[in-house]
Amino acid sequence: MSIQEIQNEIVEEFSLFDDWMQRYEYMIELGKSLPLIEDQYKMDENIIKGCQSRVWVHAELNDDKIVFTADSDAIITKGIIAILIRAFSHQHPKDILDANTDFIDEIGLKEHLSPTRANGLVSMIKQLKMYAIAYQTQLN
Amino acid sequence: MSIQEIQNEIVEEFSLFDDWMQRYEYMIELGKSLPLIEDQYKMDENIIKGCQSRVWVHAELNDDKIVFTADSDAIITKGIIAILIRAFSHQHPKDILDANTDFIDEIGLKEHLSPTRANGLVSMIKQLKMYAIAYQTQLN
Amino acid sequence: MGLNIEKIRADFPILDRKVNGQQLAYFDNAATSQTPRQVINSIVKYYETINANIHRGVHTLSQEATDAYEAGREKVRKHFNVQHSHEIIFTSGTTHSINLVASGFGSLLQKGDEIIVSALEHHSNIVPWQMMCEKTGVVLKVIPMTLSGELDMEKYTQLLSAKTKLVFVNHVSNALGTINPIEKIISQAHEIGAAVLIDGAQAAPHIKADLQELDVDFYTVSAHKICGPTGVGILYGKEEWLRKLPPYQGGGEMIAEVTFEETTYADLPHKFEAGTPNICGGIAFGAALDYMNQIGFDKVASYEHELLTYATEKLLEIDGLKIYGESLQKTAVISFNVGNIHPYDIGTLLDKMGIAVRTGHHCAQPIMDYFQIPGTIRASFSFYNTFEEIDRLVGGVKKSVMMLS
Amino acid sequence: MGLNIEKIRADFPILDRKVNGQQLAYFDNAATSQTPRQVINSIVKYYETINANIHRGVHTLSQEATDAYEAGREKVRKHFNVQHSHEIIFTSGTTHSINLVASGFGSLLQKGDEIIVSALEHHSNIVPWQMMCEKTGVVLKVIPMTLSGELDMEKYTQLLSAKTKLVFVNHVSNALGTINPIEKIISQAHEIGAAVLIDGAQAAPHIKADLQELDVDFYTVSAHKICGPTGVGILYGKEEWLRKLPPYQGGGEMIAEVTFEETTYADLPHKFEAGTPNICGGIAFGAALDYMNQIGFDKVASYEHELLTYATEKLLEIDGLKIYGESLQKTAVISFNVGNIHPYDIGTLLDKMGIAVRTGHHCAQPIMDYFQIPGTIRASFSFYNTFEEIDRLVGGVKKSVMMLS
Ligand SMILES: Cc1ncc(COP(=O)(O)O)c(C=O)c1O
Ligand SMILES: Cc1ncc(COP(=O)(O)O)c(C=O)c1O
Repeated sequence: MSIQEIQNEIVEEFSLFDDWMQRYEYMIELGKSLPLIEDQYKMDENIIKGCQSRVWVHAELNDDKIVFTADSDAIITKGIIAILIRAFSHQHPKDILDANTDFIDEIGLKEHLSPTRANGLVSMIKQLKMYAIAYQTQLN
Repeated sequence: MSIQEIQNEIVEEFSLFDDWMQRYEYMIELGKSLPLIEDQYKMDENIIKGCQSRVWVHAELNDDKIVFTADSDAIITKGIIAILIRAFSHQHPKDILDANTDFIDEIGLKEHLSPTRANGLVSMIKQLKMYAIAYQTQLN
Repeated sequence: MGLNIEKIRADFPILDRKVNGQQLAYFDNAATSQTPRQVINSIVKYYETINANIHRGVHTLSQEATDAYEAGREKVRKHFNVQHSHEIIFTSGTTHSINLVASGFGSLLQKGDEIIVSALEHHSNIVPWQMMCEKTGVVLKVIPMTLSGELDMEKYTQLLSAKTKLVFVNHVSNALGTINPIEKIISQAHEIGAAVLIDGAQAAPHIKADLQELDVDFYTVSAHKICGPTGVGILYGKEEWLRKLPPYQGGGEMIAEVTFEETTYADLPHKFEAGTPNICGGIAFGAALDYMNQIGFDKVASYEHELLTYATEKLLEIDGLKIYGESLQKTAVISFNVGNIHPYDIGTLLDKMGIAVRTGHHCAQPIMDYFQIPGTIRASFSFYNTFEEIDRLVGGVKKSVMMLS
Repeated sequence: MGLNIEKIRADFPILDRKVNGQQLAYFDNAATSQTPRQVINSIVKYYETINANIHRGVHTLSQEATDAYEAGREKVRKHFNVQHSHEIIFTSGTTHSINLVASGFGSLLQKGDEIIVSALEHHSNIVPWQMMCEKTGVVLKVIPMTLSGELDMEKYTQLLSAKTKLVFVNHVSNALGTINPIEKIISQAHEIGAAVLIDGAQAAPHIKADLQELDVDFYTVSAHKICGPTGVGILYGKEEWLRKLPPYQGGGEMIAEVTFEETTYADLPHKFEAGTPNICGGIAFGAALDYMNQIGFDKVASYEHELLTYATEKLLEIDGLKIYGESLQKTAVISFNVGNIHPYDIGTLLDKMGIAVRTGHHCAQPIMDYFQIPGTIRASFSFYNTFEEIDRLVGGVKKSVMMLS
């Protein structure tokens, strides 16, 4: 599936919920299914700054596609990064770079989209795109 | 005349004027008649702080009474100190210490009575009273 | 006669706000207090009627602004029962106040001299001293804390020596709410000739300190924590100390004479107030003190204590909830965690319910390190909070824990 | 299309004021500008709806306050065409900004290094450097001025040498209004590898500086001089310089990690913003820039120039009136004396007529020493002043001179 298709899928899933509680409960559920980062990569260099909780992200190239794994000590943060990774993992670096992130707003997580937000969603997106740039350069 | 009597006299004189212009013109007039400090006393130690213009005051004891002389580089300030000196000069230290200065308000110069006022009227009064304290101690 | 909470709440426009569709319940008072309309009005009045640069101005606006600003200083003086108004230095807040003292003390101390901090401090009362120690070779000693979140006073006594020049401790801990025994800290320090700075940032909203009675050398306050505006605070210093300390910043107002060869400094308090100060801030700070005093600190303290007792009781009914800071001497602050749940998770869900708490290390990492936790959830109460709001908090925490488990 | 002065004046509630029974004519704009209701409203709105401590807060108010404060920073960035918003440091004003740089530079320079100031400076751009030189043995050199109140640029060129590390000059002189040739000052300094700080306090209300084009290393502004609130300002610094300078104050927000053994500092701009900042101030500063930009700096400058030309012409008709500062490049400031009359006398009488001017040395004693005068009367105009007000000023000066002669 393309990034856009996955994002549409996520938006559709979230549209089933009437209120924030159900949305958050689902996000927490997703957090629990996050493809976990291997312990060896859970090091300070992989921590994303700007988060009140700690978030580690690791990226590997597999068949010209980036595979992301991550972890966090806070469950909600884990849910957020899980949603991002579901949209961006196993994709070509170029597609990741081209993708927008409007779906975050559409699934009712707009409040997390401020660059100053303590959970650092914007920093996470930036970090994923940084990996994409790095691997894109490598592929060229 | 007692300090009170002189103050009453000054209040009476000022009551003849209808507006601030006449009052200030009279004050400037009084400034010109200020008993001038001798040049030898016009030194930094005699400058009163808190004034935007410079004011020098000198005090001497003559027959158990204090004689004040003063000068300033601004005419209005000279007028203000002239009024004060007229009320307080040639008086016993004790009487100077006991005297109040409500007449300043009554002659329409209330605006100068703030301790933060740039012309330092309050500092001047303080300085005159300081001299009175000093000479009072000397007389005891 | 207690407080008329309904009437008080009507003074705070922000309390009417909805957050995420819910009525706001504001429990982040230790970070910053809300602002009553009396204080907001004083700000509006300033800009609408007397705004001008102060000191040395001959025109009426400048004079009126100066008088109002100095009246603000006088209100602070009176509130804290300080002897001279020139012992009150207006600063931009507690952090600025402490940096002023730390920087100045650097030039009075020598390599090998010791200064004592407590383990319960806010970063603002740690980092300036570390910076000073790095420059000067002065040694920083730490009064340790106990599991209940109190200072180990025996260890304090042992740390004091002829080498000790200064002790700096907060009156109330922002992270835990502990009220420190500052009377004892001050008198013991004075016995060996050391000076004492008390960081009153967290105490000021709850305790009306009598600084002459305390005989403290320095005391600091931030207006924004005591119903005042942002960007202003004070440093109280005993006159003799303020004379000894060198000026901190250079600029307008703080000088007597300037030539390129030599500059002489102005008298107190101007020596430490370089540049155009936060004029409106000083005036509004005074209005905030008027407001608080009109309500009455005794009433505030006893009502807040009721809120604290009630909230503590109710929160402790929650399974796995642990409160950090169990001193009997506490302001109305509850720092807690539930099981292994990350404070950020609970804080985020509470916010969705309109309940504002602070989460994290509260700028007091050494305390978090001591308890080996990443942070806490901190609910800090004010006299405008209600028991109903606390019920919502307790319910909210329960709901969050359910969602997160 | 010129300015609609009537409409603009309606934005400033204070201009309706009576002073000593007369309509206020406010000509003390160089000391502090007046505040439009748009800015006052932004302050009220802050306290009524989003007041909270910023950064790291998970609750909505804290988030909204942070966003609004950072939006203020972004407005400043855009206004001055700065590359990165983290190159904008919020301070409590120009004096604070300059002290921050002076203190930091002290640790980068060595005994015998030279720094260059101009004879046209405000005390805030002299004293911090003197204090730094005293501590470090760095040598202070002075660009002299000419009788017309301009910098002697030949002498400046001669002062520059391999020893020169820093040049600091104001963009516009507060005492005389002279606009200094800062483009030249900057490029010549850069040629020999020296950095340049420009004190923009007096320029900001009149000139929209493009800091990237100027290629200046540091630039400072006070909000209260540009229709903003008291107690806030900015330091612009090139990223590379801000990284080189050590932190100035220690406290909350400016650290990454704190232990008693070691503390690491946070990233820009936080490294220089210790403690709770003037949150409301930063927001209202942004509102002030919005206001000014909506009016338009081109229009402001040309209208103020007309006021200056008119007032200069009319004032010079008065016998014995001498204007200090006769540069062709001037903002709308007239510093003058009449004969031997003390400026204080004229200022006092003007105040009785409702006319607000500043008198004295304007925190620029070296300039007064140069002209061998105790001070001047300074009338400084703003875009909300009118030709009628200038007529009143001229009439008032005439009347005062009559009374005083
Ligand atoms: C040229 C100049 N520099 C610096 C300052 C100091 O600014 P502030 O008092 O806002 O810190 C002023 C203010 O008068 C000024 O005119
Ligand atoms: C105990 C304590 N000290 C110092 C500070 C710093 O105060 P400010 O940020 O107002 O400078 C705070 C504020 O959180 C505090 O709680």
